[in-house]
Amino acid sequence: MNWLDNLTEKFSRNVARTSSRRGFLCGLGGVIAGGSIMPLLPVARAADAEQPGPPTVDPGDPATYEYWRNCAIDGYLCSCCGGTINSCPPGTEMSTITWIGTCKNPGDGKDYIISYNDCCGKTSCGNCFCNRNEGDRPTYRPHTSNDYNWCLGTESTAYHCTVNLILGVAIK
Amino acid sequence: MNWLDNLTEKFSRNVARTSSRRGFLCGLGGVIAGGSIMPLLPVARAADAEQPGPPTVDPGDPATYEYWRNCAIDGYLCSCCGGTINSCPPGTEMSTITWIGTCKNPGDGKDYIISYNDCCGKTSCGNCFCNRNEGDRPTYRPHTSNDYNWCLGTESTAYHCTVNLILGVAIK
Amino acid sequence: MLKQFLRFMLLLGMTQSALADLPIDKPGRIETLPVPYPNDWVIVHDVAFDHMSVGRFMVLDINGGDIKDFFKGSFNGGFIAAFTQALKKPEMYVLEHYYDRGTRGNRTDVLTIYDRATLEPVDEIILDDPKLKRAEILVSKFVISLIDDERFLLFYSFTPGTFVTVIDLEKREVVNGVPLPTCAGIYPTGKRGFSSLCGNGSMVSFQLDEDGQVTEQGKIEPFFDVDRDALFERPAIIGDTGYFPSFSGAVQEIDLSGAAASLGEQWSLLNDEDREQNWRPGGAWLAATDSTGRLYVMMHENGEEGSHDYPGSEIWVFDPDSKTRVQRIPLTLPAIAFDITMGDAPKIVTTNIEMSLEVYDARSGEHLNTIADFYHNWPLLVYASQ
Amino acid sequence: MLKQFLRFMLLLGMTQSALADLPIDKPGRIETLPVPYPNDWVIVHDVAFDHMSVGRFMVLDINGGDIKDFFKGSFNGGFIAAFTQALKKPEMYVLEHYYDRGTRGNRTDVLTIYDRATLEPVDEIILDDPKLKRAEILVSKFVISLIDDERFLLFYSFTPGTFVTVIDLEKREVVNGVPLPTCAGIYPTGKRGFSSLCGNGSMVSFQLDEDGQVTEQGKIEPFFDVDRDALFERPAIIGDTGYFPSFSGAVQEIDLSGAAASLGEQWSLLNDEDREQNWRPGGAWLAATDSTGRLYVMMHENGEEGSHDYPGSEIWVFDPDSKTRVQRIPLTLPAIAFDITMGDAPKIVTTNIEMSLEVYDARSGEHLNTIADFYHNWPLLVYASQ
Repeated sequence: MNWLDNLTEKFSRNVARTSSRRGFLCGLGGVIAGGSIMPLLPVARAADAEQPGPPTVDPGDPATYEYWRNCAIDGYLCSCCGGTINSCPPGTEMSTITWIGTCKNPGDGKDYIISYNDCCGKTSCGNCFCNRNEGDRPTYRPHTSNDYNWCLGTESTAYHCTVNLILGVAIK
Repeated sequence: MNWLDNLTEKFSRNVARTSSRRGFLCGLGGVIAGGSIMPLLPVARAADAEQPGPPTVDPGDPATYEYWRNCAIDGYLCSCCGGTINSCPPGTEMSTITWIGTCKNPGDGKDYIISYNDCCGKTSCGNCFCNRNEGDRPTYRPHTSNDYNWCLGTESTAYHCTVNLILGVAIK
Repeated sequence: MLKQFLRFMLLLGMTQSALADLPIDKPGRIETLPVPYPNDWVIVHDVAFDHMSVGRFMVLDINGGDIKDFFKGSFNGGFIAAFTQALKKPEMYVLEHYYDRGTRGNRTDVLTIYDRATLEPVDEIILDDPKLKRAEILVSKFVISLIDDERFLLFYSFTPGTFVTVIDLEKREVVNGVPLPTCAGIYPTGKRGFSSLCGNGSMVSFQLDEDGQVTEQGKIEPFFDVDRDALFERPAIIGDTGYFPSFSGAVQEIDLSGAAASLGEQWSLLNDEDREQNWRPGGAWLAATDSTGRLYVMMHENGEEGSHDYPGSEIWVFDPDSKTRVQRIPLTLPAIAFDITMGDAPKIVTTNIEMSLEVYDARSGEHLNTIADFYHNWPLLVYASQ
Repeated sequence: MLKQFLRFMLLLGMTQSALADLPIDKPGRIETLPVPYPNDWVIVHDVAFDHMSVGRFMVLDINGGDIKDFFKGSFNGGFIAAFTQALKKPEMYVLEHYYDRGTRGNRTDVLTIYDRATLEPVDEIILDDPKLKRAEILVSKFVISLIDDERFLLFYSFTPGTFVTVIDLEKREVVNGVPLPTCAGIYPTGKRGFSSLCGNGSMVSFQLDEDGQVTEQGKIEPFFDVDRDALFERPAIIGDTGYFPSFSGAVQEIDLSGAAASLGEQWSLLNDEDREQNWRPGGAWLAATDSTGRLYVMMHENGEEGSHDYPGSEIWVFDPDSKTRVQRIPLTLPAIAFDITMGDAPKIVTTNIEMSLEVYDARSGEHLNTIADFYHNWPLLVYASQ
């Protein structure tokens, strides 16, 4: 889904109109210029984990606009809807047909292929609307277009929120 | 319908919080204390009309909270929805089963029996929500209770907006 | 935090090849909720007044710091649905209806049964008797009630004929429609019955048998003047006693323990000073209780005819035994509704006039939390989760 | 006004008995709208993004002073409906679907036909072929098109198989589903045909016979690079020519007059200075024309990869014959979509980033009006009323 990132504007007309028009508030996160890759809340996952092997890094707060995996998101973040970054809220169904983005993890510098899966079957979550369009292309190339309702192959096509799943590291 | 007169608050948090909590903004009208009966926009209807007989007065703007006939209204004013004070918007159906209020016309000093008829069959109009409860009583006395959805006897009971019709002058 | 940050800087210092790829995510994962819900979870009815066909109920953790912490899930309710929940089994009930073209076309009335853990509809009971269509009333919790150890679900029907419809939840079917005189409200009464307030200031009571049929009726002759000082139909029920506030600030106790309701004491929420300042009860939901049986009533100053729906600026706490006020809790923002969580650390959850929720310690009155960001919603009624 | 006021004071001075009772109102009155709608009326799609099952279309007079003046009526559209309107008969078409339990249950797809005067649904065509389910695309007007003098209605189907479904509006039935390669957009072409843009940068064209069956196909081999500089699928169509802006600010003309689309000239919206400032086209609806055939494109500064949906701060006006910019219209507030009214005094109507509408004189660029108070709505796409 697309072009709807201005809602918070409507409810915050007292917010300085000089703020960036490009990135819009998402949830309780702040407005971040699209190009910024500095993690706000660095979290070194593997450093706290117990399994052996080389560490991984996944910096940022998944419930914010600026989180790196959200680079082509367009909809409500399931993290704000009773789900998580990669799981749907209770009572919804995850779409198996998705659009794809390629997002750079600022923690390890790698480009990851991200699948944006819609969670479906309940009315819109309404929380943490985010729209970023890096790599988004028009509807005539569906698999990279976030303007479609991607609740497809599900019992109900009613859109609720969107998770993003790592499919792998992109081959340059 | 009831208790929903605070919506505009939500969208105007920068408005001074010291303003009256009793009367709430309705459409583009102002906040008026419930007891006020001074007409804001005096309109002497019959004075402009051509039929003979004694004149009538009906002061005020029907699309405002403070208009005298709205003394027990609870819902969206049809005047703001493509209808008028006494006619429904296109494509809706007027309920024939209603609740009743008694409102004083500040122009002639008479108490009128007002029937609040809901217009039904489309989704909520959403404009000019008004809630005043003079003479409103709990749901165990339905004919003077505005907490019900009064879209009854219509093909669809979906609520859209409310008109108010003069049924006659109240007998003291 | 500093420690984390140093670790992170350390990791950044490594060569990229020293960092493993993030793991591939498994598709299809769906969250479930713990049952029973913690005491500090509430269920909030978003009535969606301007999109009534698609209201919903939100399960919220009132301790949440921001929306991703407090939002646990949601389930739909069509057209100002009515809601109640079982405590002995993990079921929640939504009384709702749908049109096959959204707001027009053929209507289907249904009691939808949701599972508390999965928030999925697990069953539905079709309600097709045209004379028993439910009343759509925005803010009465007492349009729907569970009685008989949660076996029967009762709901108020208004077409504008008035009935109480009886659903047997074991048989999953409607077993009766009890005709009412001009009355409303369903207050559980006695072993397997209910009472309703009536338009002439009286109260009627009914007892049902195991098949949901009426076996006994009772009546309290008119005991209040609806024009001069109406009772709110939204009491707090503490034990077997209903505490019904009146528009002017009286409280009428009604004993609901017997086969028929009987009149209890009447007393006042107000002292002389309160009366001078015209304090009155009011709001969309204005009375509640807690695990210790105290009575909480939402109050506003400068009351007058028509002010019974005004937002409350304070919640007053009474000891119903001594009939004395034990506390005044000023609200950070005036509120239109509230409920109180169960357990040993009860909390007041209000819907304020900005349609945000606020959390107060019910003991100290301290303001604990604000739950905002309901951008396009109408989170009108709060239900403690158990 | 003073005269009226004096009259009123005079009336107040009379004894009450000298004033007649106000007349009793007749129940049951329903308004209707004038057909054709005046030039200054628009139809605005409230997509209700957070209550998608119940979006709607609002008929608005853009000269209105406040909401009671500008709001003329509304009709529903379920689940990001698609909308188009006939000009030769008073019909408007809403492509939508419904679930029998709101957002779940059995799905019914339908083309609902509304009467322009009464805003009542006068007919519907059930769409029950599972492989021809419509694409739900938030902001493309070209997912639905009328061709053949408004006899055939075409819509884009995506399941994710891609088809163009052909409805015969006279027979009121689906007569064909034309399979597409990976393409989208329905641009009326030739006598009774359409073209679509494709994922490999090509374009396909089809001509239909009187039964809606394909008689001719055409193709423009890949002519643009989707990765490097994609064409928006939302052109302005002026006469028989489609003007397709590209992400970077080029315009590709496509001749749609023949049986198959053919490539026209390519030119740039930008001069060197514009390029330096990184001006680009963008928005939810970013191109339109007026009765004199000028091309309007919404533009934003400091464009970059991913900025194609950014709100526009200006609308630039071009003479398509000379391919030169004739005007820059700065917007009072950045906008995400716009359309232009027909007639001799065209007006630009934008949806600004506060979800209010703004009206500008399309000739002078002067700001004329703001239409606000869409409290809980998403008035996303503007349609000139004819």
